[in-house]
Amino acid sequence: MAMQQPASGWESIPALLERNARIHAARPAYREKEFGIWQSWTWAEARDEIRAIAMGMLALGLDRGDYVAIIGRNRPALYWSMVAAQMCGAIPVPLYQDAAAEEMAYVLDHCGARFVVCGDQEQVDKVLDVQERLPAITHILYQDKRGMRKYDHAHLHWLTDVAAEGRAGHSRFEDELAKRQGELTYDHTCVMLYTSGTTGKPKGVILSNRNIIEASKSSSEFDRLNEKDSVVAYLPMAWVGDFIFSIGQAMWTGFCVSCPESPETMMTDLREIGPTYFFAPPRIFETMLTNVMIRMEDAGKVKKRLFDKYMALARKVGPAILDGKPVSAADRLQYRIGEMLIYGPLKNTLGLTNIRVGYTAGEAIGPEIFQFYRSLGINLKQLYGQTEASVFITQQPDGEVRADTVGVPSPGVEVRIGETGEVFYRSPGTFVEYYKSPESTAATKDAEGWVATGDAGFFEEGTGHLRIIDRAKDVGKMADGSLFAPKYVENKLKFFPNILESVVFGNGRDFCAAFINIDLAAVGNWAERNNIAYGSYQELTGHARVLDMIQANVEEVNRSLAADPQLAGMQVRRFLVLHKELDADDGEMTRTRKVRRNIISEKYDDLVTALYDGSKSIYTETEVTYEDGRKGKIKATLEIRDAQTVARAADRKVAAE
Amino acid sequence: MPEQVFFALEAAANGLMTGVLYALVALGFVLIFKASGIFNFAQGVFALFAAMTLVGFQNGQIPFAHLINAIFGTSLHHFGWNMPTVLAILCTMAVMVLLAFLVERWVLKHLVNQEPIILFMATIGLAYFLEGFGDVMWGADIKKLDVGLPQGMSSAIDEATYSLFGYGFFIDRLDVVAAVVAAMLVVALMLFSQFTKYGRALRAVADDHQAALSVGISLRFIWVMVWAIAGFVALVAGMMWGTKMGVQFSLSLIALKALPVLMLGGFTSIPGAIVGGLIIGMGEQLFEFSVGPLVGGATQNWFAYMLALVFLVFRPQGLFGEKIIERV
Amino acid sequence: MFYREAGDFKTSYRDDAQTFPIAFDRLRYYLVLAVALGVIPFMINDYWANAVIVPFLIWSIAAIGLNILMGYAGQVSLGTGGFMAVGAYATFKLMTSFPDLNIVIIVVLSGFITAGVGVLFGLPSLRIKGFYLAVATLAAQFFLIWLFNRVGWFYNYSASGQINAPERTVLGIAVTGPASPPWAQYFICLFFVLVVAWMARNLTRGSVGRSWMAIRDMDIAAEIIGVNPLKAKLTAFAVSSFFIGIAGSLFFSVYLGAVEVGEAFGIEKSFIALFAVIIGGLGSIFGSFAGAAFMVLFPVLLKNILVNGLNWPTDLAAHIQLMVIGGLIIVFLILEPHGLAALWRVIKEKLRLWPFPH
Amino acid sequence: MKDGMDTDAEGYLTADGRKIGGVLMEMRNITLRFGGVVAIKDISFDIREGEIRAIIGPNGAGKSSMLNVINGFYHPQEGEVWFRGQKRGSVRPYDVARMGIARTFQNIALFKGMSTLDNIMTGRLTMTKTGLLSQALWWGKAEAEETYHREKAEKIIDFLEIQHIRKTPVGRLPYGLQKRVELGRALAAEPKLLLMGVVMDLSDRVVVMDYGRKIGDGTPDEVRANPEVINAYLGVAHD
Repeated sequence: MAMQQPASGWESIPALLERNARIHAARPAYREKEFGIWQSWTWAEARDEIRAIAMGMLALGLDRGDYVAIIGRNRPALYWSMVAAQMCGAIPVPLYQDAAAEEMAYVLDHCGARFVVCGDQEQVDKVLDVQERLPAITHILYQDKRGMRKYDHAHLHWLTDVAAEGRAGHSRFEDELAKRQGELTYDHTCVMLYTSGTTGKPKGVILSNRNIIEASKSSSEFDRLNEKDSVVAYLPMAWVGDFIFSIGQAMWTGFCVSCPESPETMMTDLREIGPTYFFAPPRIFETMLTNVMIRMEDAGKVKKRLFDKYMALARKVGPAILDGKPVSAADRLQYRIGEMLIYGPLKNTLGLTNIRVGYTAGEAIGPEIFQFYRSLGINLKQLYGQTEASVFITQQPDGEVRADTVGVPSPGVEVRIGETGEVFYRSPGTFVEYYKSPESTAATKDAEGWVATGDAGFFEEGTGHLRIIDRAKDVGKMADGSLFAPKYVENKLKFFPNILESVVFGNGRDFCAAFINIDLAAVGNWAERNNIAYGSYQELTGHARVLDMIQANVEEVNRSLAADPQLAGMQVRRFLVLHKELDADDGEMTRTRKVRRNIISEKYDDLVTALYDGSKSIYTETEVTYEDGRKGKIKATLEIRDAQTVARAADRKVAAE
Repeated sequence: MPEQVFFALEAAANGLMTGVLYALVALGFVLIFKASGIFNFAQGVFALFAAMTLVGFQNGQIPFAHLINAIFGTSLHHFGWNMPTVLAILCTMAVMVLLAFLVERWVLKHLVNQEPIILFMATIGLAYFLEGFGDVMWGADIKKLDVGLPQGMSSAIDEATYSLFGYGFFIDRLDVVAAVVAAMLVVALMLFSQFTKYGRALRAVADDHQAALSVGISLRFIWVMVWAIAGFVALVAGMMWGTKMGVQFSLSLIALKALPVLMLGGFTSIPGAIVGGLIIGMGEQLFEFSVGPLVGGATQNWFAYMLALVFLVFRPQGLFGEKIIERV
Repeated sequence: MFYREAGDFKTSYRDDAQTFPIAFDRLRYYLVLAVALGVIPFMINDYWANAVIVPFLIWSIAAIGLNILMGYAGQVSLGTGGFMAVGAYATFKLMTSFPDLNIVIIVVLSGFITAGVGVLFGLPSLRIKGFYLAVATLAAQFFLIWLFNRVGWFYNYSASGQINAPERTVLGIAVTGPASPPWAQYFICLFFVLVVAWMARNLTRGSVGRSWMAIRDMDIAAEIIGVNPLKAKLTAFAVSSFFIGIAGSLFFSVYLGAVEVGEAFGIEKSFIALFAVIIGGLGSIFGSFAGAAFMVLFPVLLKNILVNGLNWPTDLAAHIQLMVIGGLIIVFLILEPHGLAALWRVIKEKLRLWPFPH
Repeated sequence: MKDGMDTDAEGYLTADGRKIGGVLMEMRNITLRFGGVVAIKDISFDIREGEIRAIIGPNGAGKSSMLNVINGFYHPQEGEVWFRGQKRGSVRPYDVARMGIARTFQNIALFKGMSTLDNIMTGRLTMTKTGLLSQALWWGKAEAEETYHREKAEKIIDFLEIQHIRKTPVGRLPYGLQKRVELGRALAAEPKLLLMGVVMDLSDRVVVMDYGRKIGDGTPDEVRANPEVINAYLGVAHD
């Protein structure tokens, strides 16, 4: 692969910061809702803040090549700490803030972090809990002072103090800082991000300045992002997407990053800021849509009818209008009235009015959900990406947006499909290596730079769009040799608002069976409206009418699967509704909420057996971890239902003749 | 100067008689306030309305004649007969009970849990409404009311005092009758509240709404009852005042003077209403007698309010109220 | 029609605390201002000025004044008519004693004089609360009217007992007296309305307003957290009377021109202000305008329908008007005790959330 | 000190090592009567800087009355109140608030018609310096002062994590949040002494009252061991 030379001449994030502080000096760089208003920093101010922190870190003895862990919710000061670390020649390692102390300890130990920057007391406590085992940690910095007064401050520093120290000592550190900043090249590590990984321990993905800047540059150009755009940073800082959007693209284009006041006020804050560029995993869009529908349930008759009428119209012509396809003048006029009465205000209350480009990725999004936003005139698109690719592998260009594909290869990315159907890519964004794990690196990236995604997919004929079916390793064969792609079925199930998660089994078996997690918000609301009393989540999951409802969903999936001879074998013949929500704290899911299939099938071995031995019900005990870390057991007797399946189209034809 | 002293005494005696009438209106306020915590600003208009209705019945006026004439172009005014006074009083009483019922039904019921001040405002609205309603129903002209009460100077008092002091007191016989009637009413009401089931319930309601409910009497019934009684008191007051100065709008303003009476006497005290009425009636006569001529007269317009105001500053709980210990 | 608030965010406390924080509201406010300044002056004629617009403006000032006292500080007053009379007579005395003094200054001075009288009658409020205070304020009403009626000095010993406003000019244009053009009357009233509303808004959003509301909501707790009740109540009386005095001053000098105190400032005027505040909404400046508009427009409308439309006798129409207003007060208290302002707030909330119901 | 733990004028160290300073407030022989009823009978105790001091006792023991005496709402017939080394004369509650004594109430006493933010801002009313005219005209000084207090109030809102209810009228809030807002209002006054109408299990020293008398004073452990205190709570008959 040909190594791109830095097209811009800006070889690091700190270099881009310097550029922005010059050319966008007075434009807003960061905003954060704090103390009731949006505190704002221009690029010039942000540069000064970051330099102060960097010099403060130098004062604390931060060395080149040190790892600086960052843990906390999205806040400007934490983003600044990452860039400050880069300035000092150190490598920022953002961690998931909801990680349990144990998980965090592993990562901190693995990267050998010397500095840890924490958002608040909660994070500091977690680090202090495991610090004994981690001798590498020399300093813990924290941003939020609350509750920290009584702590021993020998190695604890308030970030504000650190910055003040840096400012005070600027004459001592300025030269050193300039020197270290000057040393940064395209090949220096920009950031290390841990992938949660569906199996095994997290791996540290090393992304160089080249990776991040090239990926940011081409993706920004792809969607014509510029300094007038604005984003709301609310996704985990440890996730590559947030790093690309809130640091990579922000630094490249100079747009403004706004941080919400707290997770509870996220939706209000989103509405206040009204971003122009927005990313959310399907889950968020789904929740948003569910909330819209739930709230509209309570609307008066007239309003509800108006809403339904115009939403139907939007479904019919909205996406076409968005894509600039021909639509009759009458419909266009109607749509415009709808925009005035419904779509406009609706988008506005959701805070999506100004969205120019919206993305969803990470998982398949329900076609209905996807179309809902598109029909409102929101330019929501899909992309396919990975940490190892610095996000972008494929993207949907404007005007070629569909729910069932993930688009065409992003600029500068080569994609090929392996013999097994696995997707491979190669790009300037392709990661350098897995930290301290040459075997994993070798297993993933070959000598020519091709990276295996682990996903199975194919290019659609005609359009050249990529379609992803499942994890490559999860794709298996059923007993009769037909294709088994569980994720595909699971996603179809999850598109029903009542179903939060599902796990489909069937590899090497005669038929497919499934675990289902209901969506408490949706089903609970439904129960309330239908006067169904329930005392607990568990009671709701066992309710006969809930099971009936889920069964109907399963059977609908079966019908759609039956339409395609390739997939008809994957119809779900038996299912049960789980008595507890699958939870990352119990190791059943990853922090990014991906199902850990193997762990689940081991842990619920008894249930899987029951699915296949024809029992009508099964008693089970499950260990759970509570929020405070205590463990407990819940007991339940689950009913197993048989769902109707449809004979394969081909068989049916035979039978009919 | 004994002459002046007698003048003053005469003024005081006349004031006392007026005071009895104030007390009569004030009684209506106290009843309603005790039972429902409502400060019924419309009590004065009640008296006016009762008097108008009474005259209307007596004279055989056609209700809403003006309105009917305006709508249908007719020129109705009287039925052409006169109703005997007693019957007219009974009919008026029935109207006042009906009014009490409607007030409860259309107003109070919907304002049960509101703050007292909101209820107070509502009674101001009620006063406005009733004033307009009375005018529409019976016409706004000044009417003469005669229910056969004795009027004019009481020669018996004149002679008696003359023989005693050598100075004959000029006292209206109507005032004497009013005083007697008021005294009887007060006694009757006290007996009612002490010795009847409903009276006891009424007192219980004043203390605690829940407790009253547990006695087995509906709160709504008590409210209707108490407003009806207040209507009856208003009728009596309206009769006295109406006889004295004709049935006209200013009647309701005079009735307003029951307010300072109450402030003096305390909102919850029946004896307070009586004593307060007497103090104010006498006080304003004496003040007008002594200071009035110096400042241009007509001090009755404000004296009662000023007296109450000054008095309250020094004793906010009124004459008979208990001292309030504020708690936090 | 519907609010569009996405992207409307505040980066300073100053922006956050402004009178109309939502851009859409701001726009509408400027629109109203533009109409008030740029359209109405050219369309106004004698009838509209006399029957609707000038009384509306003056009653708005009075309602704002009463609302400060009742809605914000929680002190009920039935003495508005009396305080308006103070403003009127102060203006009369100042106009006749200092013929060269500018009328604007006179109006303001009348406000100050009324504020002084208001403080005097507010003193008992420290000891008297609730409707006791309401009744106590009747003392002000009756005493003041009596005073202006009986003491010749106040009406310069005129034979009729009336007071008449001589002609005074602003920038060479008569704003009082029979020769003043309606648009000039309109402008002088509008000027005071804008200033009063602006000051009322400033006072109610700051610490003074908070001390009033604290006293209103829970006087004991207010005292314990450091509010001096006497000071809070007296400032409320002072500010309220200041505004009411201005209203009375304009009512006499600009609107009526000639005044017989019992007729012009009787207790029914106290009730008009009271009703305006209740119907408009306690504790809302917008409500004061809405209530004043209602109390001015409604009788005009009713009279137009009954007398001009149906040819009913005037006195009957007046009685029906009493009934309807009394009835409406009750209906408002039952259905929306917080008045038109609350109604508007609800509608606004709906519009902000549209299409969601909540 | 007559009873309780040995505390010298310079203060002492608490069990968890906090330094407690000198006497901040001292109640000397306080007696309070309502008519013939004696609510507080000859009680003396002190409160020190940095100290968490509790007054406990069964219902009707006179705790609330004592708090009301401290913040000047009730005026004791006998006894003296000393605050920061000075004898307090006859004062009104708002004078006491200005001296730096804030309070939360047993039954929440918030201003129901106002928002959370406004309620907390009322806590800073004692620090208002601009006058009526300045505020009416909203000239620089009034606005600057408002902004200054807003900043302080926002710090407290942030500290108490009640950002999401900043502009909600407090009447609509659930009990727990109202409690927090009330604490916020008290904290906003930056008090020297904070009186809280609720039991806190964090006390350094405890005064125990029963029937208006002081029956114990000392560390929580000492108080727990005091037989008279045990009697008061277990309801042994009084003589």
